[in-house]
Amino acid sequence: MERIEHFEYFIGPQHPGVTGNMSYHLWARGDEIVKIVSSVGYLHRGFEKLMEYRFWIQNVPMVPRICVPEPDVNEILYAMGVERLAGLEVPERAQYIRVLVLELARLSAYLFYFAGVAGALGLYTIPQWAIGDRDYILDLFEELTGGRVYHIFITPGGVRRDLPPGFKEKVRKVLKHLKDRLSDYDRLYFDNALFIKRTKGVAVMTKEYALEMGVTGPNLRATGFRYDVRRGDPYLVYPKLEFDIPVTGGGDNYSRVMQRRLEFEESIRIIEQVLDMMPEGPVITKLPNPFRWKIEKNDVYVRVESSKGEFGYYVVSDGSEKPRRIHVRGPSYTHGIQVAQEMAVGLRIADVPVFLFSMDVCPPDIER
Amino acid sequence: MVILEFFLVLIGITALGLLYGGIARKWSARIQRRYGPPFYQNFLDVFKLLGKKNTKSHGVMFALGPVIAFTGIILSLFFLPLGNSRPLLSFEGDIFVLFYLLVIAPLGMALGAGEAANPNATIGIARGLTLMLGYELIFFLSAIAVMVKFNTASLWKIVEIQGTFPKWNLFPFFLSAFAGLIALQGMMGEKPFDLIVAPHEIASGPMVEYNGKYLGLLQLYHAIAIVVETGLFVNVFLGGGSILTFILKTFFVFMLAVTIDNIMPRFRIGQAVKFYWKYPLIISLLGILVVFIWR
Amino acid sequence: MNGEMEILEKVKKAFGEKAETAPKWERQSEIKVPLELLHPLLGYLRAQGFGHLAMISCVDWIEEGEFELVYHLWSYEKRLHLLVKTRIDRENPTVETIIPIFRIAETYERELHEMFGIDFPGNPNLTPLFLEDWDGSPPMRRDFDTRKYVEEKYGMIDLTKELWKREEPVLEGENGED
Amino acid sequence: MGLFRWSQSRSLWMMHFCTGCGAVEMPPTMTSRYDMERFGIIPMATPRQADILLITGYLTVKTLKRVVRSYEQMADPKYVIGFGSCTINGGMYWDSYNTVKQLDLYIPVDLYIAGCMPRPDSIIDAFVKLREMIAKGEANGWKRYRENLEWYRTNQAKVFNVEKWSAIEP
Amino acid sequence: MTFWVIASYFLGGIVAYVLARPSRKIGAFVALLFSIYPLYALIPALDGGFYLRFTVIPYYLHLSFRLTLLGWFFALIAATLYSLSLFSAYSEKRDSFFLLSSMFSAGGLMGVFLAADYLTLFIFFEIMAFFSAFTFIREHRRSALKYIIYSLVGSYAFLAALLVINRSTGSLEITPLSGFGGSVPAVMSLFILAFWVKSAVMPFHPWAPSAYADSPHSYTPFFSGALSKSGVYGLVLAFFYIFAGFFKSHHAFGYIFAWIGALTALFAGIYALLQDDAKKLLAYSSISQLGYVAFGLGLGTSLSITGSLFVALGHAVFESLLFFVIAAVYIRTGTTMLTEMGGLIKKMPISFIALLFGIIAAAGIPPTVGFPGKWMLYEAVLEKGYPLLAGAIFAASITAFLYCYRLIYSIFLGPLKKEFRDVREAPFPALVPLLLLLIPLLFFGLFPGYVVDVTDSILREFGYLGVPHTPAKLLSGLGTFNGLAVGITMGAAFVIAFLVHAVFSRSRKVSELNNYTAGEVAEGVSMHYVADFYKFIERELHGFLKLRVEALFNWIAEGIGGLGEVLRRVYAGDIQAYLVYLILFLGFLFTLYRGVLRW
Repeated sequence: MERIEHFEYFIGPQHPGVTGNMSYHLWARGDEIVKIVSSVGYLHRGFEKLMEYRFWIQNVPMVPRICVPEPDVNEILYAMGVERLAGLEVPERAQYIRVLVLELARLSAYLFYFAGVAGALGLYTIPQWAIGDRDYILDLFEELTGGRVYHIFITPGGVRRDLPPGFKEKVRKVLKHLKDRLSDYDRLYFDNALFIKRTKGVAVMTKEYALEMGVTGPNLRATGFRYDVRRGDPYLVYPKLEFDIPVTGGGDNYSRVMQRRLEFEESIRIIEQVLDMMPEGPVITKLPNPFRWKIEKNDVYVRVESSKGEFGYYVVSDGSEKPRRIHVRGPSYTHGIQVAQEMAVGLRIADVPVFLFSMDVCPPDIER
Repeated sequence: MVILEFFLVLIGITALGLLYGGIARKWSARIQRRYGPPFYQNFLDVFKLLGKKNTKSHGVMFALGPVIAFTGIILSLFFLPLGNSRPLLSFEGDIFVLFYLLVIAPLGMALGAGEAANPNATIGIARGLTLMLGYELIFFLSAIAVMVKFNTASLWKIVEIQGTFPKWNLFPFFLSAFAGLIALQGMMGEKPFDLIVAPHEIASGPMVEYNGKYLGLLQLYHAIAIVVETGLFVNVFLGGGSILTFILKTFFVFMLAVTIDNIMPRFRIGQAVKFYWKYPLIISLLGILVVFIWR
Repeated sequence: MNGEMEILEKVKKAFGEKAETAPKWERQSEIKVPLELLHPLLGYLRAQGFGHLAMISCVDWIEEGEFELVYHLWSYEKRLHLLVKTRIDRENPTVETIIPIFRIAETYERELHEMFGIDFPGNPNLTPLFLEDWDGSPPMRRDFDTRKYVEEKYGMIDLTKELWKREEPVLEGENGED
Repeated sequence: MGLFRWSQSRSLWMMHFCTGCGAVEMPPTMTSRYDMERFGIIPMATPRQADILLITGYLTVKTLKRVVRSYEQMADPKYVIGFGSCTINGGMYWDSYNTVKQLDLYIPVDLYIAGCMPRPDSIIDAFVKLREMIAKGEANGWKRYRENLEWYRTNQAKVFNVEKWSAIEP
Repeated sequence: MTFWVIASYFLGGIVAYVLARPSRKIGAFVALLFSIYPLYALIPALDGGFYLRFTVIPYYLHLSFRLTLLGWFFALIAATLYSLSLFSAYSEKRDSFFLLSSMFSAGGLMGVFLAADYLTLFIFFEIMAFFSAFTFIREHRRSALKYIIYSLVGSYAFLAALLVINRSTGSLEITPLSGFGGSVPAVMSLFILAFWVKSAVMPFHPWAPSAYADSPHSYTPFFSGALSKSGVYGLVLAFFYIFAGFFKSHHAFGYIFAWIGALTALFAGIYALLQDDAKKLLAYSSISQLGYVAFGLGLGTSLSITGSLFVALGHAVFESLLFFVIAAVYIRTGTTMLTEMGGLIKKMPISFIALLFGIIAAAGIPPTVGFPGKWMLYEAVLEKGYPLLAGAIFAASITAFLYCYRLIYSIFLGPLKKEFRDVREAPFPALVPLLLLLIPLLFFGLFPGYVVDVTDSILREFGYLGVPHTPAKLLSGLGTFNGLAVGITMGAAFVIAFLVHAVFSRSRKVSELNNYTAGEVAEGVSMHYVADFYKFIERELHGFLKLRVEALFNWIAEGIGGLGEVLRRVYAGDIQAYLVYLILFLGFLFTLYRGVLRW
């Protein structure tokens, strides 16, 4: 008579507990997880194959569709990759605007993150507030680039258009609003005794394990390792800006959330500096005729600090007018599959969604 | 005549429950800086669910589950005094009967959801029953303090003894009332004790396989359950006064619970039970101690 | 730049002529190495502090009939990125797995196995990662024509042809006005 | 039966299934700024309780299999809304080997919304349009699905590379 | 006539033993016939009453029996349960040795209930204990020995109390002792110990879970339902008849015993939650029910005694019903482990309905027999004004909901296991006890008054005034409980709910695979949540669960084992050593004789 040792259940593609369209097959005994297998591929559109069939400039509208919560990271990566290979020079003002767009995208991604974790914990007021505040940033994007989520604003050679008049004051007003809202978030969310009791000491990740498993970005800093691509492998004008890299160091769900909370303030500081230091000048360099624009055979790996971790493009050109190969490295590539499969074992059933949301696993940038 | 009066009470309480649900959704929408649905939204939801076609069922017990749940909650309506109107079936010791009747409904739903053979449903039920180990005990201890003081176990007599405003049980038995309020939060399944139907963890728990008409029945059960549970608390601690004041009092107690529901995340089930055995237990025991010293 | 040169010298000294090293971009340089030297080089670099394996890319040079595997290594201390490149035959590509050196490589190799058909003996979990019951050849190879595959599987969409008779008009007509 | 149809149009429960990239516009539609709950639409965790299935953008073969399974677990009457051009003719991924080009071949779609990721206000406009269609009794995609089930099954089997495919009972 | 009430069991046992050799079915059938006669004889015996003096060995051994009301009450329960268990044994095709030992144990039990003097009581107490152990000594030696050792300790204490009483009152008759010598508490506790162990109340319960779990499945209902009642019978006799004077005057003793009963109910309930074996779960649940009985006896008011007798009757009805269902399931599936079953509702609907009513009664929900007893206990504890006791009892009854649901879910609900694809409903003889027990379960729930008639006359015998009642209503000091009214209203409410359910569209049965698995396929996925059902409670109570009273007894057992080791070395077996010891011993006696007499 075969004894039933455990039961299986799914946090599948159709489940509020998963951060996008991914599925986890879990074996549990009582309320403790015994084994977990993640399965991806629900959003695989084969970007890299499609990009090989398109000209260099045709890929620009294609690229932001890779990662939905933070599309600008892909735009800047593709632009930097092509600029390095083609040897284009980007004007100073365009670089400042790019940093402005990137940091605004990071703020909206972090607000999305706070909404996700709070939703998994059951505090439904915070998702309403956070996504409501995120909409202010989307309005700014809409005014600057014409699109709420997919901006297609950063193109190789610079930025599509200059800041509309009065845009800087609008950004400052939104930043001031976000800073005031932070105190409300602290009282209701970050200092909520129940939030701390539910997340402290859950799914603890050590620094060595994170480094070995290729965990990057806020999740790595949450384990106490002070490293940020904007300082480690600087790009655009980040060396000129002064901002520090906060580290919480607990390695558990709580410190991952607080890590993003501290970086939220850092990004606001960066944007304020960018707005003040932005020089005048052109915003884009002339691109050759796209149909005959050939880039000689070369390859480069560019990386950027996205809200989820280190996002990298490996662009290879073979002298034709179409890229030979573009390999996209999303940060959740390691977080969502191997790290989740090893870290989630031993967790309670109630903590698995909270852990997934706190790791900010974004399925589209795993499978592209 | 009694049958007619009972049907009136049944329909009235169901409408009241659905109304409370609608207003609660509007109230929490306001807290979340948005407008929220019209107050009669719950009525529409129930009508839509009852109008659904080819509802899928997993067997006889699955179909009977919501029916038993509905029976249990109608039964407890018999014993609940509404304001100063004497309940249809009131006799000595009916608080104990009421406590046991309040268990029939979750048991019926649990049996039905068990037949659905879905682990999500069963984890929800195991959590619900464990939580019951927490809040039922606290509510009983806080009610027993009142019962021992007035040396009666009839809900109706307790309501009569209290009379109008200044003589509510809330003031002499403040500690027991406070513990009862925390227990009420768990009994109604409001956050932070919203573990039974945690959508992110177990995909809406026991209701995972219920659709169409069964879900409509469960919504009706939930609506009446709100009024019955808050009514029980109101009768024991805030008794007396006309039906209108009874409605206002239950509405206020429910709104208090909904407000707390909006600002708290969920407990883990282990933490919830341990919480119940720590602070509320001590508070209710102190409440009983007060009764002894004061007698 | 000096950190970079010093590392490249070390590699040159350790692995001799077969490893051609060349600085490429700021904080990024390239090491080409034949297949048999790959594992010792990766082990050596790991010891030197290149702990972060960003990813393993594969470029399909169909004209030369070869796959080019690129191992991206990054060192947090030296702030230097290395592209370790090696060439493998395109017909039956097999590369020994590097899980003993970098445990995270299991997912990367799984993807390469599915997308390019490269076999990694020693990798315990080469199950399909993105595609489910896939019948075509590995999709990312240059010789796989995605447009022909789409034509044959989904049928190019020709909206003019009425697919099947519908009772009520779908888009145009009275309820499609606004 | 008018009461039921009126209540069906006023209280629609949406299945929580973000199938494509459009799903990032769902949170703003649900939350305080656009607040679709004003129309009685709340996200529900399981297909059993849901009435609307939103196909938000492109649909890979692997997700299509789950979508059809969830669609068949929903109780009638059920409605499907397709977001963007990806559900009509494959949109930007017209030549991708892994995405489905025309959604209508596999599950009946009642309503399409234009926009490569439609904005929240156009989503809400679609919900209002769906309300009118339900009130008028036109949104009967589920009847079409039940009547020519065989036709849908053969299309699905073709995409999943099997000769005979049934969603739930193997 | 009354002689045959007891003798028919022993005679039946021998005849069944002989007949069962060739074919077990005939043996079981004959045993069944012999067990029905006492049932038939007992019912009208109430008015006649009888006194019988029966000499086995002239001048030395006289057995005397007398029919008291209390004895009749428990004897009737035991007889019905035993004949029902033989029905189930018939379909389990038990062997001859089992039939003999179970018939003898039933006979012993009858003797205990009808005994007139202490000696008969003691002798039949021993017969019952030994033969009930013999029913399962061959398969499970360890638990049987454990059971025998515990009951032996009890019976020797009882023997000591017997001798002391005999020495002081000169006669062996069971009569109330008035104005007894100084050491009443000592004698009383010795006297009670035997019955305390038998009724498996907390400190002396460790034998019960293993004994109930390992005894043959058809015998356990009788074992737990009726044999434990002998303990209750003894306690009632001791508290309210023999040592009535002492008990009435010393309230503290009753209060402590009430607390012991309440804590037994609570802790046994918590242990019951965490068991993986259905039999062990039900064993702890029956200990918990007996905790209620002990609690009622401890309180000592007439209402609480009636309540505890009612709970004793209820326990006999629904606990044995639950054990019978487990026996029926065992016949078909061959296992009683909760983690090896699932989804049997589809194959064994009648057993499911029986178990459903059983757990409703076990949880004490109104229309069933479980509730009136509990109601009376609550009323009694409220009259006496002990809120904490009421809280403990209520907590115990909440644990009943938890382990009842775990029982019915793990066996009957959830997905059907592959092995049980072709399981049929249990055979008819195994179903008879289920259906027959449903009748009292509902009847006494709706009309508790009939039971209270009997218990009132018992109480009047002990000098307590009974509980005023009518057939349907119970009137406690504070108010009335109308069983019938609650039953009718529940029926009406069910009709209303069913109408609401039936009015709307028909539902379609769906295969087990058509289940919510977040879009994945449910084929070949084990979806039965049954292992470690209440792990979160276990985790919270971990510290508390460690201190088990069994550890204390095991420690004592080791101590005795060590002592035995020393003795073994002393009796090394060579003659010279014995001589030396003999001389030493005589010397010791001599000095004792000389020394003691002087002072």
